[in-house]
Amino acid sequence: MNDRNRELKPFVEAPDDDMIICRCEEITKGEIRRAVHDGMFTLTEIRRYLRTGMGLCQGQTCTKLVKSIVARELGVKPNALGSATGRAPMRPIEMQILAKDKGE
Amino acid sequence: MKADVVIVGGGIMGCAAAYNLAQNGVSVIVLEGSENIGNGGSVRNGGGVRQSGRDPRELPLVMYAIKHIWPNLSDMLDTNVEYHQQGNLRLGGTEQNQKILEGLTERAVKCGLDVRMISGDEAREINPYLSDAVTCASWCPTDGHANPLMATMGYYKMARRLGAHFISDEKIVSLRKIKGKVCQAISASGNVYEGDQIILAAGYESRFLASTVGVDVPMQPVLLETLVTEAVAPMFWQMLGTADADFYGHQTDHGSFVFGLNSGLEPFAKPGKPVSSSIAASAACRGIMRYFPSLAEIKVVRSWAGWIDICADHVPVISKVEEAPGLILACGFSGHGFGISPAVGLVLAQLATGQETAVDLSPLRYGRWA
Amino acid sequence: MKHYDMIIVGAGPAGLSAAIEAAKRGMKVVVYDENAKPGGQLFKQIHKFFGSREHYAKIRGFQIGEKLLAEASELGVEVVLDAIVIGIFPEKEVTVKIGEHVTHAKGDTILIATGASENMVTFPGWTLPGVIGAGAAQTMMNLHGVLPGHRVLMLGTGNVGLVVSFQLMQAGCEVVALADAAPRVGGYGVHASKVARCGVPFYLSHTIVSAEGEDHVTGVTIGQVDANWQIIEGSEKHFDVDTICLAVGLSPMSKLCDMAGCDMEDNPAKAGFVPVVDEYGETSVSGIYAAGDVSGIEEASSAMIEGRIAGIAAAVKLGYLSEAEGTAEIEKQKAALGGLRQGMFAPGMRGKQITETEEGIAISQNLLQYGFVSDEEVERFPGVTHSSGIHPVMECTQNIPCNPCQDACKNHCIKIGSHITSLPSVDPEAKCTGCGMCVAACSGQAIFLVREDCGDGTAEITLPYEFLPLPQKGEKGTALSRKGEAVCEAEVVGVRTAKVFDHTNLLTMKVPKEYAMKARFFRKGEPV
Amino acid sequence: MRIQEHPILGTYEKGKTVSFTFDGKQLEGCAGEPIAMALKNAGVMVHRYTKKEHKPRGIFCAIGRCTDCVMVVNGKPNVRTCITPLEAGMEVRTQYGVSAGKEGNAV
Repeated sequence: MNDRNRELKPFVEAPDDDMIICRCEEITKGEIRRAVHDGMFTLTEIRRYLRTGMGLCQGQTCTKLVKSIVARELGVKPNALGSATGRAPMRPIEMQILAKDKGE
Repeated sequence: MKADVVIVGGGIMGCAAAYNLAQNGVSVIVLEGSENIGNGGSVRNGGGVRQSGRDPRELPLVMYAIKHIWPNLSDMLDTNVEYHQQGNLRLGGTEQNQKILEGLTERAVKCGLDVRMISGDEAREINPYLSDAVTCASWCPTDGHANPLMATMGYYKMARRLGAHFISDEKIVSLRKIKGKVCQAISASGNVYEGDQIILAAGYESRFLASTVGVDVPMQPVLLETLVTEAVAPMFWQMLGTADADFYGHQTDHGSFVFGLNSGLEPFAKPGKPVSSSIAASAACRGIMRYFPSLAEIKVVRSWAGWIDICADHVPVISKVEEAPGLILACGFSGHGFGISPAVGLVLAQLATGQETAVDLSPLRYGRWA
Repeated sequence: MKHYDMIIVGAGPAGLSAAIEAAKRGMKVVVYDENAKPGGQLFKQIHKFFGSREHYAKIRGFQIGEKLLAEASELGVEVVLDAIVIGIFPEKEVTVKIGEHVTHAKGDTILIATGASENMVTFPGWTLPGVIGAGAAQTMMNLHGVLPGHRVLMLGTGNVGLVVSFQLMQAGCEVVALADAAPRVGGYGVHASKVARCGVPFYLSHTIVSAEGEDHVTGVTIGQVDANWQIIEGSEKHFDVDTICLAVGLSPMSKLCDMAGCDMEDNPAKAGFVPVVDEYGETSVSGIYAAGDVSGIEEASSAMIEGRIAGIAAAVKLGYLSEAEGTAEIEKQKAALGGLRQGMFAPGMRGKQITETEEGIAISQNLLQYGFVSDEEVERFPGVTHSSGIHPVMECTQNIPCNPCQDACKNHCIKIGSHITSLPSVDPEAKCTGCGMCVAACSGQAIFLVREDCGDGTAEITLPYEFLPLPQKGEKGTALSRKGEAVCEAEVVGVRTAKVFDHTNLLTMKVPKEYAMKARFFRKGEPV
Repeated sequence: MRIQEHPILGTYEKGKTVSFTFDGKQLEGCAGEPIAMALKNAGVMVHRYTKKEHKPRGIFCAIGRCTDCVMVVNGKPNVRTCITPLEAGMEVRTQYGVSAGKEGNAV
């Protein structure tokens, strides 16, 4: 049970809020922190709301960084947050290559 | 825990209803069974905000939403929902396609919708990336698309700001009548949530929950699959569909394309966690490239699947239930709920507070199958 | 659709080892790898590996990769390169992009051996060109022969940071410093020492304040951190660099396991999000295995054994090997794995602070803080003794699973015993002939041959030397201390190279005898 | 920037020298090596400028995962230069946002 009304520490601007965390989508630490205060309590919600980890690299670099920021903001351990789901394709694939695939 | 209204299901319908209720000062609890708000079709769909091609019974809802809510939704929710109203092209390439499209168009015109048949060349004028394989299309200039993730999370964010109480990871397993009135939702862990009204907006799961108070909605789960591409420079803003319904989608503000797929295997997917099939994306790419050869080199970066709740007659149930007072059903959206969701949120709040609804819901009433 | 007994994703140490074991039992095996070269990270590892002989100790990583690949090919394993696994779908169906085509294959078993990805840290300027992962540096210099930069700052003193720093110098870069936010060096002390003695300063409890540059890195500032990881004002140090290398740990690359429907856990002891596996590496999905870094970050040597176990277990599962035979073989592998998981750097020791060795000797604090053992501290370790003639001095001060030095000495001067993590000691009865086999065999480059008094006021020190250009006999230069500081003039009196040394040259230098236990490296050029 | 001789690895096996262009300028590299290596050798550090903040990016992971090194190659944007083999005559361009033109950025 995850009560979305639970009290978080008040949002205080931090000097490194403009630090880029998700390199592909250029999402900053401040944006992630604000999203948590707006109720985005899971990595999946953060990803859906901010697009962290949804760029070309699909979260190869930022997943762990985002996790630690969200965990800190929520006051929980990073490993309590789980992970966003792994999805195909594992690497970007051109449509024309997929299109040739007849299941063989 | 108590509130005026308890909403079971934290998808876009539940969130939108919560937003409308909270805005009117009604206390509301939203219960989501999974970890994430908006975990079902709400965030897995193609983002269409269409009137064309819609069943006349739910057309009033979407027309209301497009006229009164969608254009202002970003401001209302303090979230860019990326709404674009630049028309919907439903593409055809065969005579049979043309017949399908003409049928749909004729039906929509009867309902007062501005939609018409156009030739392949006219379609290419609207969207120069279309191939010669397109020989006809239906064109509805007031249709459009939005970002389902942003709309869902935006409704959630705003409802929460207005005081709606959201609880996720709280799977409701039964509803309960007290003295003839449905007023309790009970979770797997035994927590009891009490409300004057219970809105059931839990997708296909609604069927099992409704049956705990003796109500059944004839629906079945069907898998839908979606893919998203890398971002490219802006090409076009229309919503796209096809007469064959093999794909639908659009380019997002971000530059990526989101396409819903239909490989034909979806009705036979195994129950359980929604899982993509190994060939659906490939089949969709063939369909997309036939009409949009210039997308051939664009890369697919992610695909996903989700369950939709197909109602027996393909339109939702948005209704109070005579034999179960206190219960409000909002399920069976049949894969086209996103476009109407802002209107559904509004009418659900109106139903729950005893107001007259913004549109006539009688065609979507419970028990209409008799 | 193709069909295999076992589909392996990842041709690294775990994947290839599993393929070998499975193919040995008659299984039809395919290995897919997205890279153009097989071997995973092994092909970028140019240092000699630790461990025991059966764990490929003292063989360089890339050579282990070649051996595994040759063995797998001989056994009929199909290794497909440039093969990108798109996904694992129900019923163990794998889709792979090979060249411009997508192929579908089904496996009765699947092994996911996708390895790890690098962790990153953020600081102002971390997205500038010139800030790279340590793996990127390795790829550039060791695979492609391109220098990552001229002047490099390394962040991270784990084994990756230490090993890559050394490799950067071998490739011809200048490493200006190593920094680490942790208060202690994280990797093997011997790896640190070989970097420190080249003159690279270590800044522990330091992190990057910012990277400077408009379009690419032109400098970096580091600063000391307090107990709350905040920079202490006034502690900043600036370096002109063109490259900042990040080596701040690895995370399992386990997305594919998640997609395949395996139960996952976020386990800090395994350094991240990993599939839950049983003792054979089998995940919650029957017939899908995971081995190597993807199921928990460890050394490549452990990954190889995990792979072997999974390969044998799969053979048993599919009836290619009887349960009894399989169990016996797996027990053997488990015992070996147990051996590797001992010592100060064992997975179970993560985060624990160690104060003394298994032998009860206080560990070198200087090593943990500055990357080298102080002249005073080194004397208390059993490998460091004094005698009149030439003798080995083994500056091996931490319990790590490694014993090639013991086998290297034909005269049995060096003793480790049966416990692989014990510190080496010198047998005072045995006679050192100065053959240098131990110097070349030590993966940590921690063994020196010392003649403390040549009778003419000088001493001779033989040290491992893996740089170019190789100094010539008669060349005069400078002797450096363990800290890498110039201590005295030195003359090269011998340079030995031999195939058996495998590119570890033995350089013998003559120094004044009072520096016999102080001088540990030779720098070409102007004497002090 | 090429390592002529390595103390452990000796000399490197490289493909034959070929010409390619970078933003119209003629450069040389070894056929078959990643485009990024040829650029690195030529001293090119900036592969692209980002979409939102227009910040420079270059090689970061060098193994095709981080996608920071993408460029427009033969007209195709988002090509991971660290794993795409160099071919004679390739046209490599700095990527701005998601395309080769500074003006062509998505919203």
